[in-house]
Amino acid sequence: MEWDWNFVWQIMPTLIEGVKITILATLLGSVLAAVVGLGIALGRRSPNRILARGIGFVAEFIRGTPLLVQLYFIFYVLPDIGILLSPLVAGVIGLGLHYGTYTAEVYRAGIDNVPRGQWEAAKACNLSARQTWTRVILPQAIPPMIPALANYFIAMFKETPLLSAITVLELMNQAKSVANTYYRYIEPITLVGAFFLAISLVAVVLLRWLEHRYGRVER
Amino acid sequence: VPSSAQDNAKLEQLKAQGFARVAIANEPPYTAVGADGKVSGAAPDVAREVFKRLGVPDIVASISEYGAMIPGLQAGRHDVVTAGLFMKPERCAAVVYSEPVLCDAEALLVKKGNPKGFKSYADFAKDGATVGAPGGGTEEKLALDAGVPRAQVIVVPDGQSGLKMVQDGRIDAYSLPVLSINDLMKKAADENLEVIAPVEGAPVYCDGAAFKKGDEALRDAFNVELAKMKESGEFAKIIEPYGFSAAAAMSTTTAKLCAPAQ
Amino acid sequence: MTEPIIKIDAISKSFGNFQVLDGLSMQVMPREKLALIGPSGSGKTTILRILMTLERIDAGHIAIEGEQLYHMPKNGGLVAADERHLTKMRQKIGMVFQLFNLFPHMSVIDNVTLAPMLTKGVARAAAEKRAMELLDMVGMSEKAKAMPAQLSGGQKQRVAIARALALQPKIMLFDEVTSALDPELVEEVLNVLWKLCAETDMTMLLVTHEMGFAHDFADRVLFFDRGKIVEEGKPDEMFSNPKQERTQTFLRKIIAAGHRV
Amino acid sequence: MTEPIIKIDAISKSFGNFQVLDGLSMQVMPREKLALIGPSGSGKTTILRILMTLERIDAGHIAIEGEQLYHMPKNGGLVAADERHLTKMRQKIGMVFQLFNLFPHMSVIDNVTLAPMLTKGVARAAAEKRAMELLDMVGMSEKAKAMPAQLSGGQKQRVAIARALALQPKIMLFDEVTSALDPELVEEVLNVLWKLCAETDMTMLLVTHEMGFAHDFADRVLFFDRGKIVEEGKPDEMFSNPKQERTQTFLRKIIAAGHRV
Amino acid sequence: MTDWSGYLSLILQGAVVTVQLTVMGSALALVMAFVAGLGRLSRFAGLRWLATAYIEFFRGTSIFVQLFFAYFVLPFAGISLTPLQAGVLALGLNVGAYAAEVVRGAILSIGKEQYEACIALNLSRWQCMRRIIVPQALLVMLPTFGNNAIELLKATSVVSLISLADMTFQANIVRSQTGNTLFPFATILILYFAFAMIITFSIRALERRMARGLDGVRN
Ligand SMILES: Nc1ncnc2c1ncn2[C@@H]1O[C@H](COP(=O)(O)OP(=O)(O)OP(=O)(O)O)[C@@H](O)[C@H]1O
Ligand SMILES: Nc1ncnc2c1ncn2[C@@H]1O[C@H](COP(=O)(O)OP(=O)(O)OP(=O)(O)O)[C@@H](O)[C@H]1O
Ligand SMILES: [Mg+2]
Ligand SMILES: [Mg+2]
Repeated sequence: MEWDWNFVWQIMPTLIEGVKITILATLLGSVLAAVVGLGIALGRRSPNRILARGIGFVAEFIRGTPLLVQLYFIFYVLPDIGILLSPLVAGVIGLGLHYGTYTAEVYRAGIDNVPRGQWEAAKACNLSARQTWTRVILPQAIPPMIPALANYFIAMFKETPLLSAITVLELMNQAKSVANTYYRYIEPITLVGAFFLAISLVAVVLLRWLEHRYGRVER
Repeated sequence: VPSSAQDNAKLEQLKAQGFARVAIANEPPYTAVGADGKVSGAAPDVAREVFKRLGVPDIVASISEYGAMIPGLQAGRHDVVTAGLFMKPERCAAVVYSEPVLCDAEALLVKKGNPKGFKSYADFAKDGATVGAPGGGTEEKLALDAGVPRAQVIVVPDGQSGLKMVQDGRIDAYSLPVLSINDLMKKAADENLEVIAPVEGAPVYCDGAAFKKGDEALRDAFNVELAKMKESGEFAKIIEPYGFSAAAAMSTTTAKLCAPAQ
Repeated sequence: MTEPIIKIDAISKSFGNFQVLDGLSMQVMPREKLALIGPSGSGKTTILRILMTLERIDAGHIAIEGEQLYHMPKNGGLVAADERHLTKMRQKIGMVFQLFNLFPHMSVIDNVTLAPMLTKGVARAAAEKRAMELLDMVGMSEKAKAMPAQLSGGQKQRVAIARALALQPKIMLFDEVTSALDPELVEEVLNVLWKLCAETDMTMLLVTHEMGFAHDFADRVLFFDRGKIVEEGKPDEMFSNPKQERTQTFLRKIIAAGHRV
Repeated sequence: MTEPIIKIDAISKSFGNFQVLDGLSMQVMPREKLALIGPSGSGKTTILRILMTLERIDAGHIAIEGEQLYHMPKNGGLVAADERHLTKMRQKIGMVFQLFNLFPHMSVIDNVTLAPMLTKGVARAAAEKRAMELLDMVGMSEKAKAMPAQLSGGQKQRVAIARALALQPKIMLFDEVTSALDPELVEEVLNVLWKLCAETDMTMLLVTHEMGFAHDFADRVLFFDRGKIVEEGKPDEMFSNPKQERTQTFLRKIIAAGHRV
Repeated sequence: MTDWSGYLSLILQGAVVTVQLTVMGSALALVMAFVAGLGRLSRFAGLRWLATAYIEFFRGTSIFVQLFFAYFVLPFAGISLTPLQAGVLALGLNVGAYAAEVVRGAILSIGKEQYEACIALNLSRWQCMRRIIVPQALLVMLPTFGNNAIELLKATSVVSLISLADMTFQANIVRSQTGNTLFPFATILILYFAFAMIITFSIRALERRMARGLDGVRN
């Protein structure tokens, strides 16, 4: 089978539709993962032992099982208990929860890296727990973790093809659909690869910049 | 004209390796996988028997998406597709088919009472109704050809998912061949669902064993044995328990089914 | 007779198996300037950290202005203090750390205004005005916009003092506030402490290795060893004529190392 | 007349813009015990590291036993040495580091036998026999099976010496081999060096701040400052009667700091 | 009625495939990690370039693209792999690219003084790498390798998309055959988690063993 440029131009608009969905899912998933990760990181530090342990176990479980299976679960099993999510929403929740367990580790490391003296100074300033978190600890903890977070968002981007299993029409699904229609796999799959590589390379350049910008803290 | 077995290199190769690699779909009753992992179902059973007669003792089935079957055949991943891959002119151009094996009409799975009154695929083109179908399958093409926008034809990975999506109200209807839908319904035993069959305007389709272009000799040998089985009634004995009609398959020919639509 | 502002009553504190304080009692009078001296590991920092509620005590009682620090009355009895009680009690106490612990992501002025704005609801304008006065007092008003990373150690420590003062605590705790500084910078900070001593009527507890400073500054000196008060007295007596042998050897070593007493 | 075993000829070395050595020349005779002393940053370590080929030189020549170290003859001329040439030359030289640099994942005996087995193809049994002799000499044979992490600094340094000796180099370089040790442990290592000095005819170059040791141990002392030899001579003359003012101030400071000369 | 134990054994057959994929994929990944990780540190620009290209390509494109490529496109280049081979190849090369960076980082984390000791003992570059640097770096790599292995375990679920009868695939079959969604998916979630735990604990045990005698060396 030969490479066919005409075919490439023919399917390009369809694939671009897929790229849009892929990027949308990544962006929404990233936001959710950032929030969920923070929730898990804080929850695991809760003085309530049972809560902390419970959240810890759930996070470990989610991190130790495949996203694909989780997506099936969210999409096909949750409706049985009355939770019906659209494919994109289910996909974003799956990505967000799964990657939230990764970003939680990043947050944890970032928080642990804030020196103990900062907690003590906050206490000596009589700040409340909430004020200590929002004004003292997180503002110091978050900038150094931005590169690591970005890293996970790039990884998430590359896992969006999983969403095709729950009928989200992202890039990979569009490509498969094109392949199904014309019985040609070479061009669509190669193009998907090229799209991913191109976006990843741009993302890596961006990441280097983030590392440069936020990677270090002055004390 | 059936060629003699002597110059059928592909068949010799299959005999030598002792099995043929067949692609099947995960779609009862065309295919079924028992709790013991044994592959059965109408299409593989026919293929198994034909190959046995050709001197190839067994088949090794691999489950595949419809869309991946023809590329897989072309890439040499399978020797033959026996999956309810219905004959259509484009497909006939891409592969070589045996004489018809399993025939079926199309059906729709909808909510009880068919609230939106679907009768044909064209009905989905109106007011944004959605229809689910297997990716790369016949139903997807029929819907698209009937003018349903791409965004309203939802590619669903397998029948069970399609059933679930109708139950959950994610799609308005799910389309598969009649027998497949009936099988799904039987397993689901869901009072709130209903089958619309046949879909108006959709032709009755037959599948055949699909071979890679260039394997015409093998196909011809396959046809010879298939014809003998049809004649002896053995064919009917294999497929009718699954609900298929042997008469339907014997009443038409590949040449007719592959002819470009009028 | 005035009541003591701090009343420590038979407190004990262990870290794991290691008992740092074992039934220590002491009192501090309002406006008193107290120097805590003693060998490394004797528990001086621990006492200050306990007063700042950075460590809990295992046994005993502490009262600040007659009010229990780690306990609160409930149903007629005393129960362990909750976070709200501690927050209330902490208003009376400020602490300056050996390693400054400035908030590195905030400018100097923000470091000083943060706590008054958040904990006392002071308006920004008022907080900044007061912060500038304090920064002026410690000689740092010119650096109000600077970030901590741009300051020398001595400058950081002066800002840390201003930050602690901004909450107007009745009791200030200083833990070796000069020992992380290069020798040239020590003076800057000591000058500020002098000023503070002379100008305010805060109660001050100061852990230090600067014997000269302790001598001139303190109303009373406590000499600690292994979590116990070995000797206490007026600085003049203590430094010129220590009674306990342990105090004598300690002071002799300090002098041998070239420190002025 | 014997030829010098090391002949350093007008070598220069910069790190970035900073010129550490600028046209330094010196010679060392076979069996000579040479002490290199001088203030911090004067380039003593750099000279040893250049001899060990851990740093490259920018200009000049070094000959070991008459053979060029950083150059090799090719087509009648001299070209920069390649890795093979360096490997051959390195056989003549061993070095003991200030921070020991033992291999932490290997036992003491494996540290000592590794290089002979790998670089000289010595059989394991023979290598271990020799290693035990060397460990015995440095008083470490009992710890042959221990891991480096289980040893004290002085013990580590003695193993490091045994490890360097195992290759039987003609020239041994010691870079402040006692300065990372606690005062109590220094003696252990100096004792080994004494023994080595007395018992072998290796050429030894030793950078040290232990003036007493340098005095008693060295045949000749070189005093460096800013990458230049300021003064050289027999230890007795040098320490009792330094000629250069720079040497005098250096020695005076060392004595003031309480070191024996 | 439905033969659950039969279907469970079907899923267990899939689990065998999953384990095979994980073990063989990890083996390939390990080899690639060292080849590419050491390649990036090579003195030869060509090798460095090659290793970098490999790493960036496989980290830059999605595992799905690689899988589909290995399965559907490579045959046109005359390389026809069984699904298992394609799965092992794609997973191993993909995770190997990530692990290569771990190898590189770990090797760079070994202090300069160890290299200098090598030179002083006249060990060749290769001897130094093999006997001194890599054994020490291994301990640094191990925890991250454990994470990589879990990533690989989870990624095996995507091979079900190329029709390899792994655990997820079998779960989907069981679902089609029985019409029950919860049973197969819950079963495999638990199995995946159990496998992940096994990896975690084995790596920890290995780490403890390797760290023996090195106490105080690591910080
Ligand atoms: N968090 C802790 N965990 C365990 N031990 C501790 C802890 N904090 C302090 N200690 C121990 O308690 C003892 C008293 O410590 P503390 O810091 O109060 O001494 P100090 O008098 O301030 O000494 P220094 O002059 O060295 O600062 C020391 O032996 C110390 O090792
Ligand atoms: N890798 C390097 N990069 C930059 N400068 C260096 C490097 N190594 C050494 N120097 C500089 O070269 C000068 C000489 O260093 P060297 O280590 O030889 O001094 P030294 O005489 O051994 O001093 P010390 O007694 O402190 O060990 C010093 O100023 C040092 O800062
Ligand atoms: Mg202290
Ligand atoms: Mg040096």
